[in-house]
Amino acid sequence: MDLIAEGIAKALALLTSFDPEVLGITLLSLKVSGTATLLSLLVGITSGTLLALAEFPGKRLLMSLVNTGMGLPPVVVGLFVTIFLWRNGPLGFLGILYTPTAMILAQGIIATPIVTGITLASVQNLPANLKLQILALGATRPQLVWILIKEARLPLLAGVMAGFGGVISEVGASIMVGGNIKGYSRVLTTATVMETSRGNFDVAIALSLILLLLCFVINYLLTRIQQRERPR
Amino acid sequence: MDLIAEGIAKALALLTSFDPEVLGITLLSLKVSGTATLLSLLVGITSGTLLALAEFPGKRLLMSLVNTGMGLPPVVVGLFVTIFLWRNGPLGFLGILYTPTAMILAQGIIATPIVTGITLASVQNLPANLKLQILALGATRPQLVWILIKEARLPLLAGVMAGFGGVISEVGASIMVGGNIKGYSRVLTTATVMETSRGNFDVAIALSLILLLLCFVINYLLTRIQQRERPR
Amino acid sequence: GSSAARAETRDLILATTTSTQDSGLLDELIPLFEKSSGYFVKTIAVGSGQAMAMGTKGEADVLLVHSPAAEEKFMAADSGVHRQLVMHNDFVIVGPPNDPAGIRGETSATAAFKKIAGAGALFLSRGDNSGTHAKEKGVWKATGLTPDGQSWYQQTGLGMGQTLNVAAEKKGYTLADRGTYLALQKTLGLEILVEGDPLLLNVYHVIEVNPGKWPKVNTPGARAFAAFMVAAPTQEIIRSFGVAKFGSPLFFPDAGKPEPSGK
Amino acid sequence: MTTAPLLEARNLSVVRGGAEVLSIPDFTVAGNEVLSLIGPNGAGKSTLLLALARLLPLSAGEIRCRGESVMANRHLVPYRRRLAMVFQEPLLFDATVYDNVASGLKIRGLGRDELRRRVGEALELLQMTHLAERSARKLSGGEAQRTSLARAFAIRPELIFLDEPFSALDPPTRRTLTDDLERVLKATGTAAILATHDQMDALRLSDRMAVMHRGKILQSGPPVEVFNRPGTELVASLVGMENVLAGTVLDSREGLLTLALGEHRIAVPGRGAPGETVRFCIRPEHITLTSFDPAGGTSARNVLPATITAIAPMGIYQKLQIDCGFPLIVFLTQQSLGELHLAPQRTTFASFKATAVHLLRSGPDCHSTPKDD
Amino acid sequence: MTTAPLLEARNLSVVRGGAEVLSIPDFTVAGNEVLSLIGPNGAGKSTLLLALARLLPLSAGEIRCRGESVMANRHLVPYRRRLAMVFQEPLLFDATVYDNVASGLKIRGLGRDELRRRVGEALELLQMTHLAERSARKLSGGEAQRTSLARAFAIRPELIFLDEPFSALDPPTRRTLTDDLERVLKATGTAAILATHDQMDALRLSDRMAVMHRGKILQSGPPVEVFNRPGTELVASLVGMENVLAGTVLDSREGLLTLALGEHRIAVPGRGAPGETVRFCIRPEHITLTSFDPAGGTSARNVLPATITAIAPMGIYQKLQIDCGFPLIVFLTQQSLGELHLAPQRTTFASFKATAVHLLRSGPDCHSTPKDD
Ligand SMILES: Nc1ncnc2c1ncn2[C@@H]1O[C@H](COP(=O)(O)OP(=O)(O)OP(=O)(O)O)[C@@H](O)[C@H]1O
Ligand SMILES: Nc1ncnc2c1ncn2[C@@H]1O[C@H](COP(=O)(O)OP(=O)(O)OP(=O)(O)O)[C@@H](O)[C@H]1O
Ligand SMILES: [Mg+2]
Ligand SMILES: [Mg+2]
Repeated sequence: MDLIAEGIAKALALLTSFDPEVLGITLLSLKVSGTATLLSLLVGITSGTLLALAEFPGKRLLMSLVNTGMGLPPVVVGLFVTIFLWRNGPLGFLGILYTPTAMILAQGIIATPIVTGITLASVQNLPANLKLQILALGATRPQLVWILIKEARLPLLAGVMAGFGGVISEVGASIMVGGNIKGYSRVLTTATVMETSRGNFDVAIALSLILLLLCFVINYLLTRIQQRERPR
Repeated sequence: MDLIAEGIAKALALLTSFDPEVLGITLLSLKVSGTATLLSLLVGITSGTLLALAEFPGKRLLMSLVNTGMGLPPVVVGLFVTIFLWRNGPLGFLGILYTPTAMILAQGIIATPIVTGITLASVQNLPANLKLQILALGATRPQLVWILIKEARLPLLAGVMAGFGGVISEVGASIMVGGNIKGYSRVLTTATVMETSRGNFDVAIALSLILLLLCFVINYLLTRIQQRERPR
Repeated sequence: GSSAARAETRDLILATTTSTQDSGLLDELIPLFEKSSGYFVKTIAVGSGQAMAMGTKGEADVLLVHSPAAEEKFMAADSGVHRQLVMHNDFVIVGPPNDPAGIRGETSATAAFKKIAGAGALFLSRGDNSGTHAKEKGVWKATGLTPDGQSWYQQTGLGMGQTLNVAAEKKGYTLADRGTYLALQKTLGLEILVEGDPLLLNVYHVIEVNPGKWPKVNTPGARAFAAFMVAAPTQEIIRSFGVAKFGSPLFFPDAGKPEPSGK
Repeated sequence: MTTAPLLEARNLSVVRGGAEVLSIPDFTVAGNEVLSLIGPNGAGKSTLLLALARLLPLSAGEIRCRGESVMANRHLVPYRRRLAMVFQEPLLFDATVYDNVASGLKIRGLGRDELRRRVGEALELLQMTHLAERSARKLSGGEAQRTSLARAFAIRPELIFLDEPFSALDPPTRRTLTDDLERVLKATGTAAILATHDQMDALRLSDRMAVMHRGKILQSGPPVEVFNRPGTELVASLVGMENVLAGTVLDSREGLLTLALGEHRIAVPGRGAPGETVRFCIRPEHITLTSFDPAGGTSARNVLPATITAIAPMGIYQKLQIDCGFPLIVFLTQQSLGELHLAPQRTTFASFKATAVHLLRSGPDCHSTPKDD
Repeated sequence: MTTAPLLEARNLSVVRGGAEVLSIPDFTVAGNEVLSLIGPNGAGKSTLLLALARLLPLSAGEIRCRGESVMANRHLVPYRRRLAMVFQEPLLFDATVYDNVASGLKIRGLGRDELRRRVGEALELLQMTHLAERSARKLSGGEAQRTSLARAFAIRPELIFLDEPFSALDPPTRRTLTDDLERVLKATGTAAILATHDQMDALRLSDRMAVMHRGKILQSGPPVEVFNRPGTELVASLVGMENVLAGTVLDSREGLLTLALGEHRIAVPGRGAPGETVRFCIRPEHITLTSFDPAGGTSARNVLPATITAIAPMGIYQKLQIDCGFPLIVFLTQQSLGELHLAPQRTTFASFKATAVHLLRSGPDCHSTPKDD
């Protein structure tokens, strides 16, 4: 229990002292997960909406695949990405294994299905005729997609948060493809794991708290947007 | 690359041979994450709906907290749960550290905010007057909640899948509070991690594939339900 | 609650290092112990640092660890009792076959480290306060160099297996325990370049957590496990473990022998 | 009135989107009274219904049901279970038509058989039995509205709120439905508040009519009163022009009613029991004035001697007020006016065909009318 | 017709929820023609509109616009941009009223100023300017419907589909809006298809009328034709009873039109240019029969000698068909029938007040009417 107290104290210390290492780690977490989330939004929201609109055999199967993807185990993603990026793996020539780039890649792979799945559900949940109304207004396919996205923005933002939360908090993939290299590919979660295995529970807790704080701030901003847009 | 081939071969071997250890691990994964998800549904769906309905100062803050919770890092949860369950910790008397029960607890904590957040968004997204219509029909608060949940079942099922996917695929918490004890608290993800660090990549891949297969089957069933219920 | 207590005494929490689990040794030994003693062993495989910390907090009953310096501090703070020598294997310095720092064949670890530093060749440190990390720091100490902060000196903060992977990928040197190295050898493409220096001995001790400090500790269980580890039949198994798979043993039993003065 | 009214509201005020959209000092509905609300878009009809059903937060005011306040939270459910409400949009659940109609009863925990019976009847009443298993999302506009009506009727409430319930129905359905509604309400003694844009519906169905504008009730009273003595220009412009009359049935033969109206006899197509009071209306443009008594020589059954009280131009018409013992409004063209040399105080004969008369809801009209604004 | 019609559909068939809900072998709309669809709930009106706008998958059939097929996907957007559609529900976007009205123009990528101007005009037309910044979720039912209308009008389409667009509007708005719509359509030469339950709207606005039932078009043609010569009992029951007549303006003075109808002269309130053809209707219950010619002595401006061609009981009325050079239907009570000794072949005088006449949309009526079913 006192450990947690110590942790909080430690966290405050680290934050107030602007410990450069912690700062670097935090920023890297933000950069990696932020980029990954943005990528996943581009891919996920569009493909989710398209999937919701399209009618084709095997749609249900594809949807299950997407939903399965929502629970893509970070370790598994990490494992496969590693194997592909190995020097003598199929993508070895990229030479990006154990770099932040690789982490962005892995996290993007984790976040995309989450965003896609939630988009899919939200768009499907809009009134059936709304789609017709938009088409009746002469919308092209991209316009249709865009307007539907705007109409579903409320649950979509939840999707964004889920996606971002999912990746900034995952550790399995980051450790495997990033290597947790000090000052280079070490992010908050991997650092937490390491400090734990070092037995420095207080530091671990401190880092966790910083991570949570970070998530909270970002979510608070997103929620503000979401709720400002609330129709009622 | 050939590794992946080997992995697939291995997976088939393990599956066809009904390797008792792998079977046990798989079942435990299902049991732990299944139970955790169910618990999170009970808590998350109700609280999410109530939160969506209630109007009170600080609602937005609470919502951000929930959304933050959607990205609760498994390692962090693991760390805190461990500290609380330690023999000498506040909940030590329970003596459930390094047991599947502890894993269920930790995973429940991870899944609940996800379910809550998605419920919240889905319910808020229903037509404003629908709530009035239900009340006008003489519904009590519980009936109102229940009917709204039914109306929002489509995105809710996505929430269920996200929650389940999130916990069955997480490793950080399971390994910390479960201890990855052979034949007792070892689940698919923790086993994968261990086999990886043992360098048995083929086994690791095999386990990952089994995990994915498992998720897929479950999601396929859920998606079938979801789509059978599709209004259009 | 005596009943609760009794229920609890069947469980024994063993905090140990990943190397013992990853090598698979414990998978052999634990079942035997459980059968013979009737205890249920909860093996928590973590970094030595965490294992030791668990001991200090009384969250483990018995430790099986390999970082002598930390262990002595641990005993000094009388967090533990009955520290017994169990076995050793050794550390090896591994690196890319082309050996940019040219340390191949060196017999002295310190000399090898000096060369690596001199050549500014990439060296990967676990940096996780594990036994291996402790040993590595010891060697650096002996060289009188301080690699921290050098561009060629990178800390992974990962387990042995992971660190070996990174080293292989980045074509760097690292210090590894033989067991893990042998286990991963096939996929690594790293070679043993320096071995045999007594400084590189990797000694495992079993320590019972001090019940005087932590009443909840399962002392009889801890004692029983310690006894089991140093018992002759167990030592036999340790000797032969891994021969079948890797051609050479992974661990050398040391029960009853005097403390090695390696360091 | 002796007993407490079914519904009673005081100093009602509702603020929506920052503006006060409803402000009603005093409002009452008697048991088995049918009250209709008319008024332009945005007048506050729907808001008033929502407020009365306690579905909107009131910024001020109190509502009592049979004398008991229904303001406290614990009163809400019991109170709402005495009512049913048909919203302006169908607001159906994502389920079959049957389940939608059953929903109100399920909520009240009705037994299976009773439930099935009542749902069956409601579907019957709205001629939707064949659609029972259809998903509510796959209905035409009118079918959806009927489902929503069935859902409300199945509840058999004490008081029913109807918000433009017929707007999407085809004329025949609409006609039969208004008949049925009238019958059902009368038979079950159900009170109703009907918000509508259709004055004929309002006239036919309601005992009392309230004219709303900008969140206020401008005038309320028996339709006859509201139509013939609009309190203000505004009300007049809102209710349009109708001669609404009440008479007593003397005789009913071969689908023709003979009514006593003052000392006059009037023939109106329809049926009724001698002695009962019926209400009917005739549009000013359908009354013919002649300088002589056409008597037997015409198919216009109703010929009444009258004095012209006032003449005023109204748009392309001339609007005459004449007095035949009761006031009547007549529209003529400028030309007729000239040819007939009509002027105030002149006497003339007003005739209108029996078939030109709209018989409205029969039943007591002159019950006490609580002051509402 | 010489040029290809604006809209042309062949062998249209739509299956919804497993059942064929639309089956129309042949359907055409001419440029700047206003066609109204009437029929009971579930007849297929909305479905037809959706199908014609290519918003529903056709299970069979082809649709051509100005002779060019619009079946291929690449034709859809260009085709749809020539139309506007007002759905039965408002289907507004979760944005301000302004943005909703602007949406169609934004989609067409209109310039800022032009856009602002057009939106302004549309809001003006629907008297919603004061609500421009209101969130669309915070509108009353009628306000929402107006927004949806404004959204469509702002587009200025070649062809506009209107699905019961006035159902939620208050009578004054409704009246002005139908006037405006009539004017706008005429002025801009916009073609329109109007699904409605209000026969008066249908009569007023449309050049042609199609009666739908069970997914089929039972009859289609000029309203006069459809009303006076319903092809089948079913149609007759669906269109109700009206005398719809067309005449040529001889003279227009002081708000009174004098029309030539066969060899007769008829006075009708309204304005018009000599020579133009106008349409009007008078309900059978408002025509009076007299055994003598009341001539100058009555305010009924229109007195026509007529021969009775047929008498049939209809409900509480007697339904007479009389011939005054053109057919008329008259309702009398049994009693009047007896007193006037009316029987087939007897001659009589039919009179009706100018004010009792509903002037319908003026404009050519007898253009070629493509066979539609
Ligand atoms: N949800 C809302 N939020 C804010 N203002 C609203 C809301 N709903 C309606 N209003 C406003 O309240 C006033 C009354 O609306 P109400 O729906 O009661 O009118 P109404 O008489 O039912 O009109 P209609 O005949 O169009 O249905 C209108 O000015 C409307 O703009
Ligand atoms: N989404 C749908 N899925 C399946 N069937 C439908 C759907 N919408 C309408 N229908 C059916 O198609 C038929 C025609 O419906 P449509 O909406 O065209 O009727 P309508 O003439 O517009 O009726 P209303 O006057 O009530 O609007 C009806 O039988 C209806 O039940
Ligand atoms: Mg309303
Ligand atoms: Mg329709």
